[in-house]
Amino acid sequence: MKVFLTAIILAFTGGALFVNLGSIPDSFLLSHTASRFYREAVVTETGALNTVSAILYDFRAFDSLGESTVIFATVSGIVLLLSRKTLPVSSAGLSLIVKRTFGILTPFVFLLSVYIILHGHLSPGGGFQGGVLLAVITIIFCIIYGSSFDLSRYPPQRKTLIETTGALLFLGVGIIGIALTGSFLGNPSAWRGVPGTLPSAGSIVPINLGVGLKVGAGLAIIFYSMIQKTLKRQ
Amino acid sequence: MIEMHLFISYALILLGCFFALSTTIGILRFPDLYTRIHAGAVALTMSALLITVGTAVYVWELFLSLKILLIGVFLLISNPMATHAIARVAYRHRIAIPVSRDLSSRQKFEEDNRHDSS
Amino acid sequence: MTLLEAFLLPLLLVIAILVVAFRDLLSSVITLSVFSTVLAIIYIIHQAPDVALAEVVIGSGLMTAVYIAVISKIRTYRQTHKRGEKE
Amino acid sequence: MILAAAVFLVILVFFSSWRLLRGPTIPDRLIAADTMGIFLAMVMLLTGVFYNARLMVDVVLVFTVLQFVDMLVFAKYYEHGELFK
Repeated sequence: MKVFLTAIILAFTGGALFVNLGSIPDSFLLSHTASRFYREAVVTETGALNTVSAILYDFRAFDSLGESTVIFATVSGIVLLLSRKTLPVSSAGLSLIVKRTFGILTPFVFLLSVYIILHGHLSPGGGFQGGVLLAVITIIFCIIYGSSFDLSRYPPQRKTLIETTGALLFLGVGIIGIALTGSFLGNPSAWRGVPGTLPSAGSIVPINLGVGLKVGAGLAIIFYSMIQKTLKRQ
Repeated sequence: MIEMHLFISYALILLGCFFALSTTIGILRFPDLYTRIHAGAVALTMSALLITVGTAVYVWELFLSLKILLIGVFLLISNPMATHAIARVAYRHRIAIPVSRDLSSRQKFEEDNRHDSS
Repeated sequence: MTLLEAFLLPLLLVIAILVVAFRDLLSSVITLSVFSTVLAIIYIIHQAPDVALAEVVIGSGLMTAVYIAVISKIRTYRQTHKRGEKE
Repeated sequence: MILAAAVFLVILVFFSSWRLLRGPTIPDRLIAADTMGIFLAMVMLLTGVFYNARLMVDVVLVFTVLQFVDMLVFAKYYEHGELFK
């Protein structure tokens, strides 16, 4: 009886959702005012070709500041919960072949993440995606070389320093925006450059860099805190 | 000239699809973990490489083709490495026993494990 | 709906059912990474490369490692708990 | 032609998911997931080239890196029974 009732409710909800999805007209959405404004004004007002990045880091940059504050709060909570008084766990890694191969491949991954962060206003990507790729480097170190290698190369204090640098870079760009344009996180027109080239799009590039450093270091701290073992209480 | 490089790219992609088909048949029909790993390493890498080169020929711009070829080079390095790690784990921890007609490989497997555990 | 989408959406459904149906947590996580890949292809078909990149990076790269770390923590807690009960 | 190859690869992914369902051991499932992931990366590349190549290639490049790291994480977890011992 319960299964029958569940099946009926599921079928009803699925049918309603399907009908709703089918009744959305395609051309209606793009001709509306806000999306039309974004489509027309992105290149002239910000100088960025990537519309999503321009909306995230120029029109709604204050919102992105709030999101990076959320990441900061998450990192603080996890570090408080999983205590810092821990052992660097193991130096056991995978086999020698994998270690040698990643000696070649890890700089490539770093280069890829820097490319995605710095080309955030031209091609898909941006601060968040490139930052997660930076955090993947810590995962590679912990998995393949053992987490004591990661502790010796990038200790948690240095990761915290990188994360704070990213946040301060974001706030500093906002304050420079106050000085140059009169509003917080404003996009100064002197930095705008030619759209389509690498040094363009005003304050979007340093904001991307700050978000990338912040997200990468924060997620690396989260992963490194989660794989550690706590000391046994004697 | 343009039709020529389109023809070459279609031929390469078709060959890659053939290797992909053989990979799937191998994964589905082989009796043993290690033979399946063999199918997933060799034929899959060949298929991915052929499709990548075919796509790079299809696009036919310098930097875009080089970027697509970079994917192929990365797959050429990475896929055998991943299958190597998986096969090594499965062999060292005697998760799957090789199925074979002759007893010598089975005996070698047992001896390796005995030597490992002692 | 293109021809490719007509094949990809049932694949998405099948893989989602597999994720829920597995008893083993590790198999579920393995299947979940495939799920996020299929979702990224659907985003690419709908001309949203930014969302596809975010989906690939989070769903296939980061969440798998974090899930595995969490499963590892749960297993060790359970083993030590059992051992403590035995003693 | 490009789309036909992509559809063919998706059908092959359908068949490979049988091994994901019925693998006797975890490494079988890992091999099946690896195969499906690389097939899907090829589908991603082909559809991206079909629609707008200049934007979509980065996604495939990032995905191949992350797929590789994924497989190594699973292998490391399965080697020790936990992520670190």
